[in-house]
Amino acid sequence: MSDPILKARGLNKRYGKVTAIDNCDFDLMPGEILAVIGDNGAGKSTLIKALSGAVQPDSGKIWLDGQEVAFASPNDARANGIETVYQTLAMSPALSITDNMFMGRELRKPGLMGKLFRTLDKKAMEDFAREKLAELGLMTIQNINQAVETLSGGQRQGVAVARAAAFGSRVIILDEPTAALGVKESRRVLELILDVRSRGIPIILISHNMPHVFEVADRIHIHRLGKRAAVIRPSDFSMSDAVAIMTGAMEPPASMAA
Amino acid sequence: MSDPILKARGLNKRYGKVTAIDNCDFDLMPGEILAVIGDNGAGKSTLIKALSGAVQPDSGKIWLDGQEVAFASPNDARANGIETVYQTLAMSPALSITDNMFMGRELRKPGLMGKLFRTLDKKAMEDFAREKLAELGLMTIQNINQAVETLSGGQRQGVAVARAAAFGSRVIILDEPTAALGVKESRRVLELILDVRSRGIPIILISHNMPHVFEVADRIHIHRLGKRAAVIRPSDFSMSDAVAIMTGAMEPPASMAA
Amino acid sequence: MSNTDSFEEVVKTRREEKFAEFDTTEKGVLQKFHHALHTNTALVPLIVLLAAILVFGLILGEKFFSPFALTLILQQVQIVGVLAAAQSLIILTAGIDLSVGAVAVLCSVIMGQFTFRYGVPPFFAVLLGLAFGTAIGAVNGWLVSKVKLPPFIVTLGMWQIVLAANYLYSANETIRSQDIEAQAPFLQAMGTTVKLGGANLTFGVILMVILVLVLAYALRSTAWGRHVYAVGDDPESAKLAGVNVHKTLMSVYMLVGFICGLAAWVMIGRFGSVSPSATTGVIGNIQAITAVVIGGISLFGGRGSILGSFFGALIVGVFELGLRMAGADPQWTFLLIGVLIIAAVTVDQWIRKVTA
Amino acid sequence: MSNTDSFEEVVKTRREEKFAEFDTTEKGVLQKFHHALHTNTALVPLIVLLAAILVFGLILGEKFFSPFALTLILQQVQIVGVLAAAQSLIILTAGIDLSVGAVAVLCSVIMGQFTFRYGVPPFFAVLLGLAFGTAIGAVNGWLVSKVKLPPFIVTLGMWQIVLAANYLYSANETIRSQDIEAQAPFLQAMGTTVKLGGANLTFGVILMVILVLVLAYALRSTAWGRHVYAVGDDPESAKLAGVNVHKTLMSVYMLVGFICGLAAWVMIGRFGSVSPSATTGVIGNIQAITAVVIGGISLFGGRGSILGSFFGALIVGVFELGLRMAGADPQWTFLLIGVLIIAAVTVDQWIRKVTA
Amino acid sequence: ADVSACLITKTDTNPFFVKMREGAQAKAKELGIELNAYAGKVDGDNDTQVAAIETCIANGAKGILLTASDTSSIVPSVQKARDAGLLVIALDTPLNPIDAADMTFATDNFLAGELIGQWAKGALGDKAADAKIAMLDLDVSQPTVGVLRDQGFLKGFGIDLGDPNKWGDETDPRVVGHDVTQGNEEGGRKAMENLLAKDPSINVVYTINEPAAAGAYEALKSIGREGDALIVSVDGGCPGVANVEAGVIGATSQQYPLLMASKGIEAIAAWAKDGTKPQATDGKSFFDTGVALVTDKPVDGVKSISVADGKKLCWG
Ligand SMILES: Nc1ncnc2c1ncn2[C@@H]1O[C@H](COP(=O)(O)OP(=O)(O)OP(=O)(O)O)[C@@H](O)[C@H]1O
Ligand SMILES: Nc1ncnc2c1ncn2[C@@H]1O[C@H](COP(=O)(O)OP(=O)(O)OP(=O)(O)O)[C@@H](O)[C@H]1O
Ligand SMILES: O[C@@H]1[C@H](O)[C@H](O)CO[C@H]1O
Ligand SMILES: [Mg+2]
Ligand SMILES: [Mg+2]
Repeated sequence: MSDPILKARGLNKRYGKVTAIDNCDFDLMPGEILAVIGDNGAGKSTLIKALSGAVQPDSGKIWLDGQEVAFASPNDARANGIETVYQTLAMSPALSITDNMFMGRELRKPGLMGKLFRTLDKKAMEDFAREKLAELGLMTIQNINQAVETLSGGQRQGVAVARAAAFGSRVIILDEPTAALGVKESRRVLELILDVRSRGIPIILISHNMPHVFEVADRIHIHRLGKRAAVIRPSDFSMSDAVAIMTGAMEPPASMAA
Repeated sequence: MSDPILKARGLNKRYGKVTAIDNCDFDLMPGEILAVIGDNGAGKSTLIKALSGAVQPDSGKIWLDGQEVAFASPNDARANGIETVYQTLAMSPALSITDNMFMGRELRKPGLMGKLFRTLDKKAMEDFAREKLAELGLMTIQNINQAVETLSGGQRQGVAVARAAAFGSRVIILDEPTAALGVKESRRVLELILDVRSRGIPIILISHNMPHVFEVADRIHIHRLGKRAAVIRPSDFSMSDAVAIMTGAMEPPASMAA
Repeated sequence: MSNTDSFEEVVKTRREEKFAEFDTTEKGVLQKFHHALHTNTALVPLIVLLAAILVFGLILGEKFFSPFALTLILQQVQIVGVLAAAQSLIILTAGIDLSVGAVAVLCSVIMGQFTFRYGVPPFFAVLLGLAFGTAIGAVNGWLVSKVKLPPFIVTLGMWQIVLAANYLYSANETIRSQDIEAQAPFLQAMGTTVKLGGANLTFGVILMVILVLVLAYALRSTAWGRHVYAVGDDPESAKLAGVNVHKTLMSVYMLVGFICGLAAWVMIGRFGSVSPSATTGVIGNIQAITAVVIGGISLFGGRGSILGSFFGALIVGVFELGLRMAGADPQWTFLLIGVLIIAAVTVDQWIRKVTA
Repeated sequence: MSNTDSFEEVVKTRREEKFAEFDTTEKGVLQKFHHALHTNTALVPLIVLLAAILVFGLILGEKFFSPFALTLILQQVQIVGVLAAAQSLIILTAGIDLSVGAVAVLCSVIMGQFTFRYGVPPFFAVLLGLAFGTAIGAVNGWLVSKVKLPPFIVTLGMWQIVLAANYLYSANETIRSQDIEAQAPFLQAMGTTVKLGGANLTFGVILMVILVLVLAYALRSTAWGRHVYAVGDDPESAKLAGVNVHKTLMSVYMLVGFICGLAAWVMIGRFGSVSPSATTGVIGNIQAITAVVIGGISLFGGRGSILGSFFGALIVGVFELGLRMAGADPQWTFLLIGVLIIAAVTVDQWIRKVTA
Repeated sequence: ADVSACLITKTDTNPFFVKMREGAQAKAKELGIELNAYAGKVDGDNDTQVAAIETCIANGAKGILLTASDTSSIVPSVQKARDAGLLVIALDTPLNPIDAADMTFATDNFLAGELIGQWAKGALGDKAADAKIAMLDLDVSQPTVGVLRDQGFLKGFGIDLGDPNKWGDETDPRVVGHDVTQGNEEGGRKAMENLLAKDPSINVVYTINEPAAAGAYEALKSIGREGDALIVSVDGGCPGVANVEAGVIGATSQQYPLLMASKGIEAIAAWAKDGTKPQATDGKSFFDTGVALVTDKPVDGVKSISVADGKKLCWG
C-alpha cells in the first residue's frame, strides 16, 4: 500500500463551548474516491475545511504527499492543487455564473488587448461555462449571465461542482455536491467523479446518500462525534452496517476502528 | 373527490429574460401529502413561493379553500395557516436557534412581567426548541443558544423543519426539507410528515429523493419547464416512469397530463 | 455492493440518545472570561473604557480621577449618548441615520419657539417637540420601509431639510438662557443638577442612563427586540420567517425620532439656551455613529449591543477630556482622538482575537 | 410501491437536450429598454440627470441651457467627481472612506509646501503628493484588511488625523494663487482651460472624465474588477473561491489614495491657491458618498457601477447650479437639495420597480 | 428690476450674516435692485463661494458683495468676476491682498479684539499680571476672523503674540489654553468645561462671539464661578448686548453688518448707473464701518459706549 496523498493526525477544532472536531485522524490514498459519511453536525465539513485551509485547526498536523503543510487560506491549498466545493458553495451572489466559475483564474483575451489592457475574454469564459453546465445536464439555465443569487438551489450547486471539476489538479474535495441536485443532475455528478478518478485524481466525497456512496467509493471514512469512527470498504460491509456505525447503533469492528 | 384546499390556475412568473413558471396549474387536496418533483430549475420553488406569498405572480389566480386569495407577503399566508420551509431556510444567521424557531410568535413570561414588560420566556422557548430538535434526532447540537450561522448545514435545515412542523395549522409546505439531512435525520422528517398528515393537515413536499417521495406521497405533481407536466399516484406508476416524465424522456400519459 | 439494501431500517427504531458532549481541556476563570466576552459583546468596549480611564488617571492623577472630572465626562457626553442610543437602533436594522443631530436641534427650537413665540405652556411645548421628532422619524421610516429608499439617502436628505428648516423657522435667533430661566424653567429641567459628594449628575445624565438600560432590556428580552435584530440581520429571511418588517422598521424610526426629541430637551438643559446653530445639528450624526461603531455594533446590522454604544460614547468623552486636561492643544487633540479611535477598536479586535 | 426500483437507469443514458427557452409575450422597444435598465445600472441615474437638466433648462431658459453653464457644472463638480470615483471603489468593496476629502487637501498642501518651502521642482512635488496619497491609502487598506478594523472607523480616525496634520503642517497658511502662477505654474496645470465654442473645459474636467472611463473599464473588463466586486459581495465566499482578498483590498485602498492625490492637483487647478482650510477636507467625504449612493451603488458592496457615481455627482451639480441660478436663497437651496436627493432616488427606485 | 446683485456670505447660520442679508435685501428693494444671496456651507467654505461667484457671472449680475471665507484663495475668482465687468465689494473681511476687491466695507476684526483685550486688562487692574486666561476660538482650521480677534485680544491684553497669523503659539503662562467652540453655545460650554478642568482658577475668558460667551457662562455657572470670571466677546448682536446688560458678558466689540450691507448695495447701484466706484475712509485702505466697545463698566483710556447706546445700534 502506498503512502497517503493527504494525511492528518490529531486534528482538533473547538468553537467556544462547541467541539467540532475532536482529535481526528484522516487518510486519503492516491487515486481513490474516499467517501466521508456521518450524522449532521458530526464534524465532516469542519474536517475538510481544516484540510483545505478554510479553517485553522487548534492543534494537529497535516501532510500533503508526505510533506507537512499548514494552509493559511484556501488560496494556499489551491496553489497546492487542492480544489474544494464547500457546503455553502462559496459563490458571489451578485455576480454572474461565468464570473463565479472563473473567479481567481479569469481568462484574458489573446494578443495585445489581453496583455496590455488585461481585457477579459468574456466570450471564451461564457462558452466554457455553458459547456460545463451542459455536461452536468443543467439544461434549465436560460441565461448564462444570470446572477448566481437568482439561480435555483440545484443550479447553484451545479455551478460550484462544475467549477471544482474543471480546475482541480491534485485533490478534489466535494462537500455534499448532490444535496440539492435532481435525479439526472446527481447522476451526472457521479459520472463526473468517476471520470475525475480515471484521470488519476483522488476525491473526497462527503454525502448522505448511501446508495451513491456505496456505488462510487473505494473506501468510506465514517465520522462520528468529531472523529473518525472507522474506515471500511464498501465491498466488505453493507449499507446497514455503515449506517449503524455512523449513528452509534453498532460498535465499529475492532480491526477497522481508526 | 372533494375540492382542493389550495388551487392555482395559470400562474406565470418571469424575471427579465428568464421564465420561472409558465402558465402553471396546481391542486392540493385536503389531508393529502402531495409531492412535487422536477429537474433543477424547473420552477418548483418559485411555484410554492407564489403559493405562500413570498413571490407575487405576474398573472394567474390562487384559491384557498375555494376563496380567491392574493397574499402580499408570507405573513399574509401564515395568518391563513400556511407554514413554509423555504429552500433557503429563511433564518437570521446571527440569532440563536431558539430565536429563530420562535421568530414572530415569541412566548412571553406568564404574569406581570410578560403582560406589562412583555418579557420573553426564554426558558420555555429553549425547552421547547430542545424537545423539537430531539424529536428530529438532531443530537449533535451541543448548545441551544448557538447562532444559526454556526450550525452545520443539516442542523440548520433541521431547525427550519422543526419550526414549520411545530406551528403549521392548515397547509405545510416543505421545499426539499431533507436535502442536507443525514440518514437518521431524514427518516425522522419523513415520520414527522406522516404524523402531520395524520393530524389532518395537508403537506406539499418538494424533493429530489424518489424513494422518499414514493414512500410517503399520496399524489405526485411532476413539474417540467415551469409547468405541471402530469399528476400521478405512486401506486400507478414506477419511479422510472416518474423520472422519465420529469426529465422529458417520456411523454406524460395523455389522461394524466395536466 | 452497489445495490441498495434496506439501510434505512437501521434508523427506524429509535435509540435512547443524549445530546453530544465533549470534555474540554482548559477550564476555570480564563475560560469563563472568554465565554463571557463571546456572549456579551459590550464587555470589550467596557474593558477599553476602563483601561482608558485608568491610563488617564495614572497620567493626570486625582485631577482626572475625581468624582468631579468623571461626572463632567458624563455631562459632556449626555447628548451624544442619547443620540447614540437612537442611532444604535437604526444601525441594528442595517440602516444609518444622518438626521439625528439635526432633528434634535430642530426639536429644541420647536420647544423654545412654541413657548416664546406662541405662548404654549412649556410642558406642552416639550410634548410637541417630542411629537414632532416622532413625526420626522415616521417620515424617514416610511421612506425606508415603504418606498424602499436606502436609509443613507433618506436621512441625508432629511438632514439637509431639517437643518435648513431649523434656520428658516428660527430665523437663526437664539433664545437666551436668562429668558428661559425667568419665563419657562421647565424647558431647562434636564439641566437640574444633583450633587453627590464631588459628583455632579444632571437629570439629563440620569435620563441617558435610564434610556440606555430600558432599550437594552427591550432589545434583549422582548419580541420587538428580537425582530429588530432579525430585520437587520437578513430582512428577506425575517420577512419569510413571519416578521412584520414594515411595522418593525416604522417602530424603530419613530422611536428614534422620539429619542431625538428627548435629546433636544437634554440639550436645552445643558446649554440653558435654545440655539439653532448648535454644532450637534451638523456633526451630531457622525459623533453618534462613531460611538456606535466603537461600541462594537456592526454597520451591516443585526450584531452588537446598545450598552456597547454607550461605552463607545464614554470612550470618546474620556479621551477628549483627558487629552485637554493633559494640555494637548485643540489641533493635537483632534489628531490624537483620531489615533485613539483607531487604537480603541484595534484593542477591541485584538481582545476578540486572542479570546476566539 | 414504496420500494426502490432502478429509477436512476432512466437518466444514465444521455438524451440530446437543448437549453430551456420560452416564448415571451411582450416584445420590442419597451422590453429592450427594460432589459437595458437591468443590465446597466448606470442608466437610471443617467435618466434622472437628463431629466434634471431638461427641467432646469425649461425653467431658466438658455442662461442654463448654454454650453457655458453646462460646462460650468462640470467644472464645479470636478473635485467631487474625482473623489466620488475613488469612493465608488471603496464602497464596492463594502467599505466606506471618510478620509478622501482630507487626504486630498493634505496632498495639495504637500504639493504646495514642498515646492515653496523646500524648493522641490513642481513636477516632483506633484509626484510626491501622489505618492503620499497612495501611502495613506496603504495605511487605511492595511488596517482594514490585516488588522480587520471596520473601514468606517479606520477612515474616521484617518480623517481626523489627516485634517489635523494638515492644519499643523501648513500652519494654516494659504499659498496665494498669484505666487503659484508666478513661480510654479505647473501646480495649476489642471486649471488650464480649453475653449470649444462657448464651452469651457479644464484639464481637470478632462482628467475626471478619463479617470471615470478607465475605472469603468477596469471594473467591468479585467480580473481585478471582478475581484473588487466579489470581495464586496461576500468576502468569505470570495476568499473560499480563491480570490486574494488582502491583495484586492490593498490595491483598492492604495489606488483610492492615489486618486485623492489627483483630486489634490485638480483642486489647485480649480482654486489657483493651496489652502489647508479648503472645505473639501471637511465635507468632501459626505459629498462623494452622496454622489455614489445617488448613482446607485449599494453601501453594502458588490453592486452598482462607477458611471452611476459620476452621474450622481452631476445630478447634485445640476441641482445646485440650477437652484442658485434660479435665485433660491441659501437655506432654501439647501433644503431643496435635500428634497431633490430623496426625489432623485425615489424616481430611480420607481423606474426600477415598473421595469422589474 | 434690470440690475441684479449678489450677496455671498461665509455661512448663513450665523445671525450676523442673516442680519446682513436682511439689511442688503431691504436696501436692494428700496433701490429697485434684484438681490440673490449665497452662502458657504460651513465657516471657511471657499468651494461654495467660488461656485457662487461663477453663478453670479453666468447670471449677468452687476456686482457682488462678498464676505470671504478664505481671503486669499477666493482672489482668482474675484478677479474673474471683475474681468467680466462686475463690481466686487468685500464686506466684513478684507481680501488678501486688500486691493483684490474694488472696495472693502469692513470692521477691523483685529481692532475689535484689541479693544476687548485692553478693556479686560484695564478692568483687572493689578490683577492682570497674574490673570488666568481661557481663549475660546472658532475652529481648528483657524479661519482668519478667529485669528485676528484672538491675536487682537492678546495684543490688547499685553501678551506676546508669537506668529500673529495663528493662535496657540503664545508662551505667556497667563494663557491657560485655547479651545474651539464653532461659535455657538454648545461649543462654548464644552470648551469652557475643558479649560476649567485643566485649570479651575481661570478668571478671564475671551470668546470668538456672543453665543460662545453664553455657553461659557453656563459652564462657569454650573460650578458656581460665574461671578469670578470676566467674559469678553465680539459682535454686538442684540442678544449679546442684553447679555452685557445682564452681566453675563463684561464687554463686547460691536460691529455694524447692516451698515456694511446697505453701503455695499448703494455702491453697486452707483456702479450700475454711471460706473462710479466707492471711496475708502481717509488714511485707510478700506471703508471702515466702525467698531465700538459696549460696556457699562468703562475703563480709563479705552473708548466705549454704554449698553443703552449699544442697544440702539445692535443688530438681530
Ligand atoms: N463557526 C462555528 N461556531 C460554532 N460552532 C460551529 C461552527 N462551525 C461548526 N460548528 C459546530 O461544529 C459541529 C460540526 O459542524 P460541521 O459543519 O462540521 O458538521 P457536518 O458533519 O458537516 O454536518 P452536516 O452533515 O449537517 O453538514 C456542529 O455541532 C456545529 O454546530
Ligand atoms: N429572482 C430571480 N431572478 C431571475 N431568475 C430567477 C429568479 N428566481 C428564480 N429564477 C429562475 O427561475 C427558474 C426556476 O427556479 P426555481 O428556484 O423555482 O427552480 P426549482 O425547480 O426550485 O429548482 P431546484 O430543484 O434546483 O431548487 C430557474 O431557471 C432560476 O434560475
Ligand atoms: O467674520 C464674521 C463676522 O464678523 C461675525 O462676527 C460672524 O463671524 C465671523 O465669521
Ligand atoms: Mg457539513
Ligand atoms: Mg428549488
